[in-house]
Amino acid sequence: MNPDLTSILGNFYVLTLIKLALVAFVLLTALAYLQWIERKVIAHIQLRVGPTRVGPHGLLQPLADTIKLLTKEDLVPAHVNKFFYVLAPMMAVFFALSAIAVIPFGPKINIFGIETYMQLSDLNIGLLYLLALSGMGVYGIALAGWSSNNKYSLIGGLRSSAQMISYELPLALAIASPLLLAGSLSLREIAESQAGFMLGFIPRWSIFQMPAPQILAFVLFMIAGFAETNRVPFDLPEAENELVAGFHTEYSSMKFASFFMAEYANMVTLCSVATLLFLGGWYPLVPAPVDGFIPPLLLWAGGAMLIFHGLQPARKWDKYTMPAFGAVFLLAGFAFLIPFLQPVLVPLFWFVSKVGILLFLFIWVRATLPRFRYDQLMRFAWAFMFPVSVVHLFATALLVALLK
Amino acid sequence: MDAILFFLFAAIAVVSAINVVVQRHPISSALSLVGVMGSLAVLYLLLGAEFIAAAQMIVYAGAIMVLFVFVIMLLNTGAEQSSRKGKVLTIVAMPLLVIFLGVVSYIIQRGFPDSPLVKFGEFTGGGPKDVGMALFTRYLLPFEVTSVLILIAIIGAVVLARKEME
Amino acid sequence: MHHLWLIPFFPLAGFLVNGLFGKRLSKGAVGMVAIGSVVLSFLWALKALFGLAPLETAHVERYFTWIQSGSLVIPYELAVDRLTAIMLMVVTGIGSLIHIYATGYMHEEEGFYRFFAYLNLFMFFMLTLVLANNYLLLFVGWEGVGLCSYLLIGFYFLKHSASTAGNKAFIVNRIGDAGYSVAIFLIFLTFGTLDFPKVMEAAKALPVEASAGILTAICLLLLVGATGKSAQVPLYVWLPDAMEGPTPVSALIHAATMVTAGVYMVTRSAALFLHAPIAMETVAWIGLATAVMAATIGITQYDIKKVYAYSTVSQLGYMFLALGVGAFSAGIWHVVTHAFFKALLFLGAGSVIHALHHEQDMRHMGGLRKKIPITFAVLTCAWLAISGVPFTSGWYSKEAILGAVHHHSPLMYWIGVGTAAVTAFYVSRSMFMTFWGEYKGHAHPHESPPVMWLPLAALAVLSLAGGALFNVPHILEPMFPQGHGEHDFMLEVIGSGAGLLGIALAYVMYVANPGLPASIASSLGGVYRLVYNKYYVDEAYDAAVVRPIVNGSRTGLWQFADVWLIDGMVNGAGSFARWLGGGLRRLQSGSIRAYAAWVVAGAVIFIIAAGAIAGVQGGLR
Amino acid sequence: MPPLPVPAAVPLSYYLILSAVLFALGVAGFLFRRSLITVFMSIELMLNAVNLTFVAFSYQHKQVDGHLFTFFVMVVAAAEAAVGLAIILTVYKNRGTLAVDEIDSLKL
Repeated sequence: MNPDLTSILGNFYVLTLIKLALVAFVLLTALAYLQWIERKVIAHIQLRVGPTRVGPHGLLQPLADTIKLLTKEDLVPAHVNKFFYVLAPMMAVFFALSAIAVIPFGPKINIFGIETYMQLSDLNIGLLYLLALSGMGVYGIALAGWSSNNKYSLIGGLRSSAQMISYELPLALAIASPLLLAGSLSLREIAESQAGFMLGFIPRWSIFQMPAPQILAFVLFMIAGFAETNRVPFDLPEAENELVAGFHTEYSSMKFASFFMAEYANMVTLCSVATLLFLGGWYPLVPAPVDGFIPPLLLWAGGAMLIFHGLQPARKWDKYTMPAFGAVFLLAGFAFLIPFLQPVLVPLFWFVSKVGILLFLFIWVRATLPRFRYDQLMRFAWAFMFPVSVVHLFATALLVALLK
Repeated sequence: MDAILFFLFAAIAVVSAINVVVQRHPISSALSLVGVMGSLAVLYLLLGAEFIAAAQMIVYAGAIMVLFVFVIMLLNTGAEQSSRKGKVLTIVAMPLLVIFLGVVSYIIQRGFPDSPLVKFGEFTGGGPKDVGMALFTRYLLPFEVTSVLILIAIIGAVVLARKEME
Repeated sequence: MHHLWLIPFFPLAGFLVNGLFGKRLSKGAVGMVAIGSVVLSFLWALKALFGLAPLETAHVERYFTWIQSGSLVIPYELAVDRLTAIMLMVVTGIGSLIHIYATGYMHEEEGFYRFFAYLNLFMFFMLTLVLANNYLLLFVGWEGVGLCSYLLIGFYFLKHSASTAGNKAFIVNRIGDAGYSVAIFLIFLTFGTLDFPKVMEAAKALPVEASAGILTAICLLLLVGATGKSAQVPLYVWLPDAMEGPTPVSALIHAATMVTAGVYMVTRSAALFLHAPIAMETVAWIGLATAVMAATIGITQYDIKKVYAYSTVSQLGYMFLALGVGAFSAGIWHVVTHAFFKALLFLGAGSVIHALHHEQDMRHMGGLRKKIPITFAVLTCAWLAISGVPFTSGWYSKEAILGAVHHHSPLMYWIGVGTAAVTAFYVSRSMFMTFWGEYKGHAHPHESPPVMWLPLAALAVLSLAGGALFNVPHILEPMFPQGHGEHDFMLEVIGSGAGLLGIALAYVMYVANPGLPASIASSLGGVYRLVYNKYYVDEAYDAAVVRPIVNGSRTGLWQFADVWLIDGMVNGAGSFARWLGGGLRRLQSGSIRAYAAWVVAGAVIFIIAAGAIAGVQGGLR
Repeated sequence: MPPLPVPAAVPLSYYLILSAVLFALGVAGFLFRRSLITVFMSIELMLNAVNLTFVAFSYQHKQVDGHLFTFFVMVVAAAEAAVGLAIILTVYKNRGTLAVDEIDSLKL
């Protein structure tokens, strides 16, 4: 490769810009398709089929939604506080997307002679940065509720800010316990501290790691995470039957979409953090030689299944689309066998699949659990989550101090 | 680069601070104050205070100011009305503040004629580890005392804010 | 360790029990606690002394460091030597007897528990005084017994005369205590320590002071303290008034123990006094003057307790005389025998008073020989002892003193012999007026209960035989060697004769020829009135000291210093503050912003000042 | 890269002057604003200005102590905010106003 090009690409700013573009594109697309996946999954859980009209299996539905939201009339009610009304969705989406900057997706890689981390920025205080952003995220929602000048919105905003402040405590305390095991605040170092296996086959992820397995912290973190992202069963701020649509009642078109984007971005961030803190980040579930073969095998199995379904079409287009996707899957499986792509793709596969499983959990919970009452929600935060996480933190600290 | 960042965020801080003072509506002031705090956090980073920058955002901007916004929203008092007394005070106090600023700047210039140039990365002793070490060794007693202070504050806030028992 | 601390501890415990819970306890329980604590203390002292015998040198027990300040280190130390042993036996032994007696005597009184609480407290302080191994701890006991004396003199505090008598005792003692405390300062300055052994050691190394020096000063100041506590001229005036207290108190505190503290203290400081001849001479003359003066007053008094009070003063004078001539062991011997017979006299007098329902005037007594025979019998023993009838206890100690005095100065000896005769005379007079002749009162005398006369009997035996039993000079031989041990038979005959002469004279005047005293009194006229009115000493003090102080306080301190100066200043400060506040409260507008503006203005001024200074310094730089 | 028209780095005293400016603005807010809650926010602004000086001096001496003082100031500010806002709520509940010049019963 041309050494000039290498040096230009190796420049810090240029490299960061390239990574930024890549991550932004992938993330935004992923957010859009997350919406599609959610609708599909919920539909199937509820014995429906979900979107099917736009594209095969509704695959182009996110694109259609985006176009619709962008071109819809941007309605600003007369009674709102205009400045904050406009500012609020911007803040929400800004802080939500900023969070992705410190998330590492994989280990150090070497592409075309350039060594870099699969991460936009490795901060010493990555976790604190995330906590700060999650704290700032409250403003978007609170301001949206307040500036709408509507009692439903206001109550939604108040509820959301109270809820987020309350659940930030157990969230932070749940984060603190794996930190004690890792001894760092940098997300990359935390993930790297979980490399390897115990007894040869148990991964040294935080939830398994001796001396203090963090299963309880993981559960606490996920519960608090549900509340932080205002997801069911903690979606009081937007409880339709009480508050219309809560803080975004008065919003329409792209501003409305911004809140959804923020919500899904927060979900992705949260699941990534959970993966990095508790589930070993990009480290595989199984030891060395096997881990590289699992992704192609899985993909080939998926591709084979799709082709099989294509041969017995249930609908008109299935006999074309299904084998096409099957072929893509088979090819993707082969990509994992190319030597110089393998060190990039295998960790990425493990990371993405863990995040995906957690995201599925979010959707699954939304489809199955009812909503809390507001006082139950707050009591749950202060009377259960908080003490339990404090005690857990103490126990972890004690175990680490005594046994490590 | 350091200078650009400093001037940029110093400007944001000063403009936001002015906004805090001149805005009629408390919520505007509060948001401006958050702006001040955010830009100060960036300046802290420039000065090598990583942990304090994060704490500034988490504690100040993320918790204390949210509490302010929360209370403002709860009371919803609306924009404040100006009063004649306030105008008199402004006329009297404004020159005082200007003098104050002038003298302080003079003293700073005189007192630190050869103050060091601030370069990012020159001082790296402000990470969580350094702060934690100092906090739990040399400053252990103040740290414990602040925990008592916070306990007292919690009790005070609860007592003040609870509904009157009949 | 012999746990000497237990000796004062028992009475202290008794005091705490009676003082805190006495109100709820029955009288029997209170009495048991009081007597029990003192008897325990006596027994423990006995056990310790037997354990320590023969006690050639002092036994010191150090418990903890009491005061430490620079070079001043004062331990809490108790010590026993032979002198202390004698005092211990006297205090606890006689104390026990008087406690037993008091349970009978005080049985009908209000504040029974209070009385015994005070009495136990007194025992505690007295034992501390005796056991102390340094001047300061001795001072604690010294002040403590003073306090208890005050409390007990004023026991009937509803009676005006009792409370004023208490005040008088307290105030007069203050004068002596001032002298004593200055003496302590001087001792510390001179010797750098307050421990008795170290001070005595150091004093022995110093030369004998021919003219007045630091030792003389110390000794004279100690003497001032002793005159206060032991009722010597010129500070004796409180003791006769102290008879306002209950009779057991008079016996225990104002006859047997506390008043001898001065004698004990001077004896304890013997090494200092021996190096200050001027002070010694002063002690002797003060003792002699006291003895003569009090004895002559005793002749004319009619209140039976007053007679014995002056007798006590007079006998204390004797002791000081002995100390002054260097016969320390004779002085202590007299302390012991005097404790026996004077306690007996007082207790007997108490028995008489008790029998006559609180009648104290001898002119309303008489012929009680048949009515209260036991009391008469025991009082006779005391009478014989104090009069110096040969081979009674008083005779031994008195002859020892007079012998030593004769060796020192014949003039003093003859005055002393005369005083001995007068002593015999007035005691006999009181006996004859009380027990002979016709009963002149109106009450129905009755004998005291056994709980009262049994201790009297014990004391009677001691009064008669105590001198022969306890040869104090012999016991104290290691501490105070007797340089002139030979008994001059002639002197003993003269001394005994003086006592018998006094008794005979009294018999002539009050039994054989009852009209004689009145005619003698009228023929002497002015002199009689002078003596009868106690030489007008109280009146002289009143005019010379009390009145000027009272008047000075009224006009100078009260009307000028207090009303005009201090009140004026206080009121002025108040009105100034009010005036200032009246002006300043205009600033207190309640407006937070105004306050803040003031703060800002102050800060700006401060900063400008700082800037100016910085500018000036920068300019100079 | 072409040379920038501004210096590459600024002296520490600029930070101090910035802090003074922020402090003065905080004082101004305290004095000129009527709403109790804004007055309270002005106090926070002053505290922030002071924190900046702490961190700046910490940089100058290359020691972490200034950071700790800032940390403690934050803790105190948090406690103060909790109690202060509770007081403000109570005041508003009892008086129906947050104007500082109407809350002046603490006089004479």
